[in-house]
Amino acid sequence: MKIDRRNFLSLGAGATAGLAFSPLPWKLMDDSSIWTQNWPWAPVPTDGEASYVDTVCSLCSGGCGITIRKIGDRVVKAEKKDSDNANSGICILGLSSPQLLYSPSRIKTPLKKVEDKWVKISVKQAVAEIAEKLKGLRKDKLSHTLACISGSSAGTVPALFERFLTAYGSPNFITVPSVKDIYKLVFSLTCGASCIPAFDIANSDFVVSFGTGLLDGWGNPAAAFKAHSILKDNKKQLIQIEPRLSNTAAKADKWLPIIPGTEGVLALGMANVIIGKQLYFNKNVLFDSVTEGFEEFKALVEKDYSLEAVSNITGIKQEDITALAEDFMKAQSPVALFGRGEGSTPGSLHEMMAVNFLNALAGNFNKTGGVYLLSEPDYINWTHPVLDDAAYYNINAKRLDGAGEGKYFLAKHLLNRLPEVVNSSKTSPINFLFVTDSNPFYTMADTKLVEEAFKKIPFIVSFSSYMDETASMADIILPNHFFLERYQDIVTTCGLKPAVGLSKPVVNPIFNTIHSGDAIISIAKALGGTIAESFPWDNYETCLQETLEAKKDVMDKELFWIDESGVSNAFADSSGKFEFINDKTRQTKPYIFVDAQGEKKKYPLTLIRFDSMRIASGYTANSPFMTKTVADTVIKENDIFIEINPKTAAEYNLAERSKALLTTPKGKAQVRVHLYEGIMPGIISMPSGLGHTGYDSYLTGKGININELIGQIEDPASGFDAAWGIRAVLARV
Amino acid sequence: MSKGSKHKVKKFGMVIDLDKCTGCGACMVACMSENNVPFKENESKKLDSITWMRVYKLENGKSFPEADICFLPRPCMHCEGDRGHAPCVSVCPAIATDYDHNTGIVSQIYTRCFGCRYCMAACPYHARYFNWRDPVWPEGMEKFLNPNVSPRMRGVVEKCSFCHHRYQLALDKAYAEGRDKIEEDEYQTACAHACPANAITFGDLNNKKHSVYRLKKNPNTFRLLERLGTNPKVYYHSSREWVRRAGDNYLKHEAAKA
Amino acid sequence: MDSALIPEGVKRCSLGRFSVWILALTAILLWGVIAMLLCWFKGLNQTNMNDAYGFALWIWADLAVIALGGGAFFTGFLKYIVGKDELKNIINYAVIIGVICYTSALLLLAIDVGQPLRSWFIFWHANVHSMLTEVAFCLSCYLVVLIIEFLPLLFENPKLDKKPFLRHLSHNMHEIMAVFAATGAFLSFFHQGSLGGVAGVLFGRPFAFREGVFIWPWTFFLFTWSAAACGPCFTILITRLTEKVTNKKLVKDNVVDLLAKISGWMLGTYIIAKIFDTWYWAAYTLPKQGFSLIDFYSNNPFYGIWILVAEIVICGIIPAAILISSGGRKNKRLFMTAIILAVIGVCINRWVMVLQTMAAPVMTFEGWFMYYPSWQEVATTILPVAYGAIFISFAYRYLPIFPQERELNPID
Amino acid sequence: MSETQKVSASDNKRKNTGGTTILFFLIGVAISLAVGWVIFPKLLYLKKSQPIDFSHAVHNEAVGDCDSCHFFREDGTFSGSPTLAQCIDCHEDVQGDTEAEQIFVEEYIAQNKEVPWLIYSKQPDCVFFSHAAHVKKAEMSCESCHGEIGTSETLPIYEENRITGYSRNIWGKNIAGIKKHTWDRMKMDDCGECHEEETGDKGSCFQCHK
Repeated sequence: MKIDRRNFLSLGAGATAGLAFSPLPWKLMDDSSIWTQNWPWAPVPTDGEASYVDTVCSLCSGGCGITIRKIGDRVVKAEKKDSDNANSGICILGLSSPQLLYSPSRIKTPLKKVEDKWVKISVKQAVAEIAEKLKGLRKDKLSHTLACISGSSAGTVPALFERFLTAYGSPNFITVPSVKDIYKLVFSLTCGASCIPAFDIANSDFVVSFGTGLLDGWGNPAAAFKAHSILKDNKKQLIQIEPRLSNTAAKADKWLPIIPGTEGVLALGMANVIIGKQLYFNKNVLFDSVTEGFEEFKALVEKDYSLEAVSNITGIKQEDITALAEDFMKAQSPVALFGRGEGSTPGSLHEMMAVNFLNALAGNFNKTGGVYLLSEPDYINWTHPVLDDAAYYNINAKRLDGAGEGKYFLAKHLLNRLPEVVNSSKTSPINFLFVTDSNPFYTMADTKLVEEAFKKIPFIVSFSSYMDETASMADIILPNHFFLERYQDIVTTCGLKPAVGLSKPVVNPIFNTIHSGDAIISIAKALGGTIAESFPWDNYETCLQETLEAKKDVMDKELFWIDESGVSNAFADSSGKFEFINDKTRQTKPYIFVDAQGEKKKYPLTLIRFDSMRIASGYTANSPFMTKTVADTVIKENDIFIEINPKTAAEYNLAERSKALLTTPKGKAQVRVHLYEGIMPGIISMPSGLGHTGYDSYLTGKGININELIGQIEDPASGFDAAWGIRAVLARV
Repeated sequence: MSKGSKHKVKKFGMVIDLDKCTGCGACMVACMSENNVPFKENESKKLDSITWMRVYKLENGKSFPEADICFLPRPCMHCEGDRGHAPCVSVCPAIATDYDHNTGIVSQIYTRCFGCRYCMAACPYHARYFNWRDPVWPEGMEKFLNPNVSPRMRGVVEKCSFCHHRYQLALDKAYAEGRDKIEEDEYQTACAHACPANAITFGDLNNKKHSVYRLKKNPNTFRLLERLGTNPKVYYHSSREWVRRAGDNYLKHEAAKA
Repeated sequence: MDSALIPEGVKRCSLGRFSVWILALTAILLWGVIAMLLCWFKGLNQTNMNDAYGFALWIWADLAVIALGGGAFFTGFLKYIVGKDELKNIINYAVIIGVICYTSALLLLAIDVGQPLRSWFIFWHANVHSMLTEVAFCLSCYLVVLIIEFLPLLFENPKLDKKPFLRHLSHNMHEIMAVFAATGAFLSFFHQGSLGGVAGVLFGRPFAFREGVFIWPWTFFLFTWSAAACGPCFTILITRLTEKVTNKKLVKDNVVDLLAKISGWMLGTYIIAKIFDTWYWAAYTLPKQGFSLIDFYSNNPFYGIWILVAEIVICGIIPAAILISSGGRKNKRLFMTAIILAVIGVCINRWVMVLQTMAAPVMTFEGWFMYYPSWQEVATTILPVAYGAIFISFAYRYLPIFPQERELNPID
Repeated sequence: MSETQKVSASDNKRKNTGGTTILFFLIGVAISLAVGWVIFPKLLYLKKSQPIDFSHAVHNEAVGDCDSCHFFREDGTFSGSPTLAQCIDCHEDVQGDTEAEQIFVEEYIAQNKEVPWLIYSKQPDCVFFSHAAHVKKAEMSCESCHGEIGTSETLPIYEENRITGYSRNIWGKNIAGIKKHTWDRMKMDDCGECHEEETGDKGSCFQCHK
């Protein structure tokens, strides 16, 4: 039998036919499609038991009560805590916390900079090196050249840092300022006592907001949103006064565009209408028995703030001003809000005071729907730190930022003055800097100046959890745990009643990080002597436990401890009244409102910043999810857009998406143009919170940090940064 | 659903109050976090950016200072169409998406979908998204993935599921406790639960006790593109006439639906 | 060298020349294959499609080649069912073009789906409500029919014809070809129609949506009709092109004239139906949904009313008029213009039904979505052209496609 | 085919050819069938032994019920295979005298390492299977889906599909897909079949998919 080609063909045909009747092709076809269900390179989340842990979010100062959903030991979701508690809520940033916890930009272990490169070191080594350096400084009697920039002044962790500086012998504990500092000032000046305001928006029936970003991140955003929704449910009015149709303005019942920087003038103009028409009589409050300096105030507004003048300055029609003033006073429980945007810049003291006079005229203090004046929770009752001679001598040295003295007598901390102070000295007056819970190099205006100052400081220790801009300038990083990994007391003052929340560890620290509280205690102990003595606690947790005492049990259960006792100690000043004008305020040369920097001729436009819930602009930066929600008219690829009125754009021959060069007295940047009818002609706006150089590839290099373009303007009254924008010019590229 | 028991058909839906929506984007992130939605370094190409819940910014087209904007969150509308013939469901050649007559939820089964994208062509709301690439979670970030939602592979379509897995989990709990029914608050979508402004209300449109039943009857309530006959289950509420008009197409002389 | 394979009595170019030609085409083909592999291995991010353009160039190409391949079923229908026997002189070529078009369509679909390994789900987990299911089934079945129609021709290759089995098979197949032609016509009627249905049923897309009868929107019938009208034009176009390239007359004028005349009448009647459809859509369907016609032809950089005029007037009425009039058919230049316009017309129709449908905004707060294909999409779309040219080159060289070739080109 | 037969050369050739053609065809068929039905399944599945030879019978006797170890959590989800923490309750020290237990205590308990059990009935990630709906609501017994595993003395070999990575129990032990018991195969059609029988309806996609 000869085997030829034909036989082979036949064999093949048989094999083919046979295969069709075997499971092989069919099973392979099925299996190959099943293979595509679980490609080896696609992750399959591991399943496990679900558990829920309540904690307090500390990603912003809001301090919301949240619930973390866990599967096994993994955090999978952050949700709002289901509770009637006013403090429970969540915003876009809080929802991002699982992403931030597992973020690739987390610093995974203590780092030390050696020849411009990061070298991993142990916590022990880091603490030892820091202690060694600090010992040396102290030996040279330079303990006052240690400074600390802290994101907050409330709570035990900032208190520990401040205590450390005191025990070490430095007065230079500086916190990052915000509108809250101005709030405190406004009320301590006019009501006589240290108190913080709580605006009862939900119960008001007429809210006038002078540029306050009620729905753009101001205060505790979740609480503000809830309050706004209640306003809507009750069909109450919200009037928004600002040059840009912000999200808040869009939701308002009326948007009154105003020439930026003239908000205070408008408020005084309204006051003039109110006083002129004696509308305050309805309110039955303006008796001499409750106010001081009214006649002087009356004379002032009548003289300088006539309707016509105010209308000219603010760009708002006279009848609108009158109507607004009348409606405000007609309302049952009106309230005037102040502080621009999300309130990250303190702003002009006089502007805030001017607006607050409206609250005074409406007599809404400590009334439902008005402004509650509350005292800050006072629960940290530590014994005074032990000071040795060295410390005692230097602790009374002058503060570097000049706060509390001379023309800065009103302020406690003036971070904004630091760059200038450092840059103007031959050698840095700061030899050693702690940076905790903040990213000043990114968040401070006038980046160039700040950079120069930071570069000049010989040694910087960062306690950041992330490789942010300031951390990357540090010499040693002792990364803090993420808030889901640590205990911490969070003082929340944005709600109706001041509360202290307790952040609890939800998971064990996933990296080799150290709680900043523990870090500072360890450093103190390593320094020995009276400094160590001042820190009698074994670790941060015992410190917290001892500080909170019985409150901790409440907080463990309820998350928050609410200070029921300290409702108000306002009007505790000598007169016991609201003081329109008094000796202290006279010292601040009344009513100079801060204008934008730059020559109008050279820079015909005005650049303002806007805050957005979708872009975190503070110490915590955007999660990838948040950046994903940012519109393509804000960021496209890496280009940032500025908003401009189509009329103004036409003058500069700019179309939608055109590239343009934006120049301000402080810097230049290439931007793209987004035409927006919701912005006043002549004004351009840019979002804050972009243009990061630190963090990860999901954020780095996207857009421009507006702080590079805006300088700071020292408020003549308070010394705080009061810049709200800068003059600018655009050129088509 | 055992035989014989009187089974009342549910119709889950939403009422979104556009007067309250602040455009903050919390719903979008809550959704992405809940549903293992992938993300990449550049998400500014919005036509290649998976957002089951997308917040649109509507403009009234007027000049300064009469300009007005409104934010409109757009999940999947879970169209009922004509008796379950949603625009996307009837076109799918492989039954990778179906209309559940017991819940009114339009499903999307990633492992059945072979990526023809006909459903995307059919959906006028652009609620359906295609996985143009393999999803990648940077090292460590895969840890926050939710096991109740399966991550998608490249080449398939995905969309909002009204967080159906949350319904499944609520049912599981009810069964374990010897119950058949679940309460309104036991099943809430991630977006509705997260909305800080309480603008999103979710529930059974057929159930008189649920808030959505009452809210959808408000005269200022409308649905998107009703005139196409998609019969969506997401209702919107706005006190502004121009917003209501923007919800559908009208000829110039036509008045918008009251 | 390959003379044993070349049919008797015809002249073909040298193998060397043929090889160069094939190599050139293969280079283009390879370019397409590279793009295809990129799409398969890297995924569809290689394209410029996006979430607004789920359907784009490929789906257009699919619809277009199937419409153009419609010459096969309609010529078959005319020859075997209607009994226009002259058409036997062109039917072979029509079938070959059909095979090329349909295999190309399937190839493009295989690239277009996101999960090619699951594409069999369309058969296994078929959804009877989906027009695409109908397309898939009819298209695959019709491809089988086309291959069956093509096989006898293949077996007529001198080498294969020597095998008695194949010769007999070929002969017997010829005898029952009418059955296949009828089946093919039936299947084609449905899948051409369902392709029209693909767009027409999209009630969420007012630009594409059409009312209709029973489950079929008007586009169902319009697509079948237009394919029957323009498919033969494409067959004629390719025939004339082949004649140009080979520098030979291959089909007698009377054959082409007959087919063209029928096409002309088909096109004429189609365009009347299309005008009626457009009018009804603009006057009744659209206003009900809150749209007016001009909404779809304004506010965007590309789709103006010109495209409607181009499709209906320039590429519809004009070629129909030329092809219907015998004078028009006699004038060579006019005739070719008409044929080309008809082919362009059906391509425009398929383009707007796919691409303009995707481009036009439906929600009032969205704008037009514009799109241009990536090189990978273009390359994979050109791939079938190269493949078709290679296929035709081999078929022409080794198969007796044109029965009249010997008569028209006697070898001295 | 005898050579002595007087047949013309060409006839001979043709006959020979015809016969061998069929023969080769059949050989081809036979090879394919053998490969497809016998060799292919052997190659397709990777056989894996469980880390510990576990006896359900022994445990069942000791604890009495399936849900002592495979229980419902408070939220209604099903715990599946026990975790080490559960086992430790009884097995802190070696209790019996089996080698398997000794391995368990020494290699897992002592080192606090979870046992990497191979789950025969593990459904793909796209599947949401509700034990609560079946066991609590429909009051089905464990056996109705899992068979007699509860009384087994030893654990069967786990077979993993090399292509899909799934357990063989899902696609079915029988390569032809023939099944006698519910637990012989656990593909979607099997779910649908039972659902149709019990509820009159295969159910919607999302009933079992996630």
